[in-house]
Amino acid sequence: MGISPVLWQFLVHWLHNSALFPAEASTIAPWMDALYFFLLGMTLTGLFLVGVLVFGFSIRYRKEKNPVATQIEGSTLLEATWTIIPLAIFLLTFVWGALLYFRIYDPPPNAMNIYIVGKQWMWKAEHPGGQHEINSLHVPAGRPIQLTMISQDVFHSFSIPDFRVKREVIPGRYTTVWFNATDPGTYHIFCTQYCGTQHSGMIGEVTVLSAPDYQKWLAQSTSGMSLAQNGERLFASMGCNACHSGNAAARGPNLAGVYGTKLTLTDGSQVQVNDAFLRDAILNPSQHVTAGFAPIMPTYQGQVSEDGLIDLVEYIKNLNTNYRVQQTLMTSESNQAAPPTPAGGTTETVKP
Amino acid sequence: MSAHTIVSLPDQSTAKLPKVNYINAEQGILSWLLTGDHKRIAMLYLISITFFFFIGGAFAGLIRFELLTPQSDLVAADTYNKFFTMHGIIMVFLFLVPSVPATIGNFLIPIMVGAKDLAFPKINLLSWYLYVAGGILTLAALVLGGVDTGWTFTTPLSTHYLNTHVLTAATAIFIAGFSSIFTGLNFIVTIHRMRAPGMTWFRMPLFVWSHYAASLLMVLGTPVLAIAIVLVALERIFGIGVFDPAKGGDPLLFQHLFWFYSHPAVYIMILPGMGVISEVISTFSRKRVFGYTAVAFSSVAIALFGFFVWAHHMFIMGVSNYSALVFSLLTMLVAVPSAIKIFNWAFTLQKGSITFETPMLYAFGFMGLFTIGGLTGVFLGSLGMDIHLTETYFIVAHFHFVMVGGMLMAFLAGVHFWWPKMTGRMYPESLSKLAAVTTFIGFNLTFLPQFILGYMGMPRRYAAYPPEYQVLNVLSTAGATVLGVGYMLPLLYLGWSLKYGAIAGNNPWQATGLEWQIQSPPLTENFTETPIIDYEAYDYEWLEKKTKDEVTTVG
Amino acid sequence: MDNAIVDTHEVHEHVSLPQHRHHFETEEQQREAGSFGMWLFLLTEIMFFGGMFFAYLLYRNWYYDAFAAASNQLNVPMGAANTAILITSGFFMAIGVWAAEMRKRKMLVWMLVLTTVFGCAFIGVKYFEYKEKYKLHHIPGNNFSIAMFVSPQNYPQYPDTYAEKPLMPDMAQKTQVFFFLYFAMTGMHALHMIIGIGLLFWLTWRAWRGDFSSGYVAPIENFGLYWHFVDIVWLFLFPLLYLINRHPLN
Amino acid sequence: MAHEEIHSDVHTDAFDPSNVTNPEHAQHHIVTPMQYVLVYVTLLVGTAITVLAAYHDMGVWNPVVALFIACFKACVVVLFFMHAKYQSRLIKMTIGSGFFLFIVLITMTLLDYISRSWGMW
Repeated sequence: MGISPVLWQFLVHWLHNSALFPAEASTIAPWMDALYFFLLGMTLTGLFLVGVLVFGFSIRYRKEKNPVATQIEGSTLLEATWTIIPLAIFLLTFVWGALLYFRIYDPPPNAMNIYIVGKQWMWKAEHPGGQHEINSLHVPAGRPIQLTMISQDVFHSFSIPDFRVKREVIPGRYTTVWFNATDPGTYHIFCTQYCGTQHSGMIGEVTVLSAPDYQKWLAQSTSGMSLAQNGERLFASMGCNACHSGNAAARGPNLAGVYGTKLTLTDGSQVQVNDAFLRDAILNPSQHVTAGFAPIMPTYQGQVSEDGLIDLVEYIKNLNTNYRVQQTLMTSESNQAAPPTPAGGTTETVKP
Repeated sequence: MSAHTIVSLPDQSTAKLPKVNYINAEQGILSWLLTGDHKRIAMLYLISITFFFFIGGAFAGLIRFELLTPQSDLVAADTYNKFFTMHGIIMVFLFLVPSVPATIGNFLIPIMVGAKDLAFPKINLLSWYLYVAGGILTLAALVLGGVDTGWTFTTPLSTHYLNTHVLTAATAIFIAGFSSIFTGLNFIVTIHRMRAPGMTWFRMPLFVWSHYAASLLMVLGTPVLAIAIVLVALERIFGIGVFDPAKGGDPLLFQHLFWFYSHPAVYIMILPGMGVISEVISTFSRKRVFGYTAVAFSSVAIALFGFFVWAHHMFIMGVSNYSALVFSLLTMLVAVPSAIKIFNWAFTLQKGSITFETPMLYAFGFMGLFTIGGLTGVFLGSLGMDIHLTETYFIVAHFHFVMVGGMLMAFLAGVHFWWPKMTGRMYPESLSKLAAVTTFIGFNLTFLPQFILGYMGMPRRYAAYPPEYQVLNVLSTAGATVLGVGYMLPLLYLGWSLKYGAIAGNNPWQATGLEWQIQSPPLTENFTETPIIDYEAYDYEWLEKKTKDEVTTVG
Repeated sequence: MDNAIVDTHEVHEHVSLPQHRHHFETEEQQREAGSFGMWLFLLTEIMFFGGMFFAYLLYRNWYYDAFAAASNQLNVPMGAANTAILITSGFFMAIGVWAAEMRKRKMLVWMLVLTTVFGCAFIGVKYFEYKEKYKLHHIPGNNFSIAMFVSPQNYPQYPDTYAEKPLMPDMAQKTQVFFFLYFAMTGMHALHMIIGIGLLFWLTWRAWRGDFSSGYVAPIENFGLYWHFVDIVWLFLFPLLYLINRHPLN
Repeated sequence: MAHEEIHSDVHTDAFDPSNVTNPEHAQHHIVTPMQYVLVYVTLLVGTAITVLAAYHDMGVWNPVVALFIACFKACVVVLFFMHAKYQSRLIKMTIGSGFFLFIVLITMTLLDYISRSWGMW
């Protein structure tokens, strides 16, 4: 053979390292693939049908065989057939796709929450325990993980193809996606929404660890302060506790245990207190005034970074009593006074 | 007449081009630049569109060469971003949107309805000048240093984060948009008001029907793009914040306005192509199009439903889940008329008397590729599947299957089919068949691997990519090379045929359309006397009788 | 901008030519084609303004307080006067079309002149409104100031604003969105007016020359359609921008 | 000249199949100045009512009333000043389709914005 062994080795190596199908590394992946193969089957069937018709007729009725054409007006029956059958298949696809969509975008209530901040051109992951990562994400296998994501500048899109999940990361708004990784390993993270010059450099790796490895990793990479503790410090340094003190005479509403409840606003509307509401209420307070309170809160637009907002949200989320808020008010050196959080760094919402 | 072909050319030793026709009716460059004749304007368009097609194609080539290796080593990332932006802007706004309507449509719509010209010849000329102005501005943006917004101008990236020539490109698109509005407006008025006596709606060729539907989209959709672009420009200049979340705006509003045009825009691009396919398939199978009314109404249905589905471009971008549901459902509905068309074309072949000239080969190519392109669109319209596939190479491949595999094939089918009418001369048959086959092979080699890449998750608009995607990218680049050759060939031999092609005569294909009953190339006013239409479209028995009558009269 | 080209040619098409263009079978066909074309063009205009109307609708619902406060800063007497002026201008235009149909040359010229005068008056009033906004730093951009909405009590010379409740700064910031839409919408409208006035000068000259006194009315008719359409846009802009939440008069 | 007959005031049916070159045409109709004056007065009165209504607190009805009056005025202008009342069905459909699509743009987009606040599900 004329192929040089070096070239041959190169070719083999090259082909060996190429892929034709993504790994199925999350619980959702098989479901996505099932729909994919169904649709693939539909496409191939359609193509086959059209191919058979075109080639069949072309051979059967080519001019040599059939010199004179027979004029046919049409057929209502046939028209109805190829209107109704494709419509039925497409509607089936619609239902199937919709079910999958809500499976992917409706996180289970016990999911462990990790925050993602996208900015040109990197991903920052913030674990509740205070572990920060850039362009990488460590998650435990076999446990639903919810990502709460926001962008600091332009549209990004957080995509993990091997998990078959993706969601746009939007400036000014939290979006969420969830997955349950099955196999330990590393997988690609891509930014799939064009976001400027280094768009193709906005990539990272998600590392799926087994539960014990994950605990080890958590312990190794902690920065000492959990998100909630950071939030507490921010809360104090910006003077939030002056109004949101939880006292009966306080000028701001009591924040302890507010997360997850339904609030009535001054305009009479009822809202669910979630991450997005808390963030908005900090930035645009006048649109989120709790009934019975005066609209006196200033806006913090431009004063807190998205990371800071995440800290605050995480803090308020986990605020069960006002004891510490009031403690902080009395002791000026709040951060020293903060006792360490419970071991493991996980918060109440993420208990499996 | 041979058994393999329906081509019947006049005796080449005696045949001559008609002494007077629209090409030589007036002389001099000014007579072209100031013409009101729809056929001359069509030729002006054809030349300028071809020019921009090859510029856009050159960028496609550069993109593919950059993607030959996983690193961004041919060009830096910012240059690559400018490449794909230029490729997108030029191909979408300066090639695909005007491709068939402004060239073939411009040439044929008045003739097909039996009119002397479009209703507003000067507006038609104006629309060409606007197109050229838009083209020049695009080139200016390119020469001055390029734009890197992507053709979608996503806010707030395009408004606050890029320092390239966004405004120049935006102005170019704004102006080119008006060019397209005027073409559409002219077509609608012509089709409504200028039909010859007896040319009822259901005697019109399907080519006219599909152009009518596309024109509606042009007239109604394009202004919304215009306002979206104006708002982007204002936001960029004054920084007021309609699309800036920091100031209370909603970046998604831009997406809504942009896709309100840009989704119907893909129907603007494909519908005229479908019109071409109807004509070609009917002619080369000597048969009336199966289910004429169904095909006609499916064009209108596509135009109508086309306006209700735009948010399927934003399923993962933060639209509410409820509206995602509604738009996904409507998207499924819009897929049906396309399926109807495909099956009707296939059944047109049944019991026909089929020959395989070049336009027919392109039409077959269209049917195959459009079937794939259309059905992969269902993947993307299906909510859950869209999550994984959108913004990857899958969507790139889908779009190119519809637009390049569909529209460009149809465009080439049309150009070959009506070339004898436009120029009076035939193109070389065997070379053109070679080109058709080359294009088909090159196309599949280029874009089929991209489906696989897309499912593996390779994101679009990446200058560099992980090495495991390289094999498929190399295949794709190889295919692009073949495709490039396939597109260069027609440029060469069609140019050649202008001087050396066989004289075509009035009706080389023995087709029934009104345009084939007049001389080639036609007179400036198309008809010597106003035609009275007393037959249906695609009535081959009528044609046979007419030919027989002529022979008897002459004999 | 392009609209200038657009409109010029739309009318130009039917005007600069001898009455009957060779490619139309009959004059009637030509006339109806022309007016149908004009209507289709107005259709695109509806969609063009439609985008901005939607933006208005959305942000008005999101930031109602800011929109109400900012809207109250606009000058209702001037706006109302402008509405009347524009209606009057449109009325003269309509009479002008009638005069052309009746082949009354002198009357047509007078009507066109009156249409122009009232059109210019509209632009003049608009100029004073814009000037006031400039003085108060209400033009969006770097010089934009929310002072008037955060502390209206400092502005006793503006009674409508003075009576307002002060806005929180975060909401007051959103008045910029209102003023942007105000300037974008009225500006786009004024641009259409200016183009129309330019065309009016030209049409008046041609009418004076006698071009439209022999039964050839298509240019006047089609321009009339355009002019009335611009009126209609204002008929919506006025209540939407000026009258969001006026307080009852005491 | 031959075209002069066209301007007669005779009403005929908008659809005339015998007119082969242009079956969709409508007889040209001239609106009298008296009608214009009536329309003009109506429009001025409408403007006055809009302004007055704005100064009365009607709660949610304020914008509704304002828009209703604006729509009414716009209809009057379209029908009489723009002669749409006397135009062919084609022109009427054209006008209708413009507003239809405008409504489509607004409702379908609002569908997204309104339902966003309905929560995740």
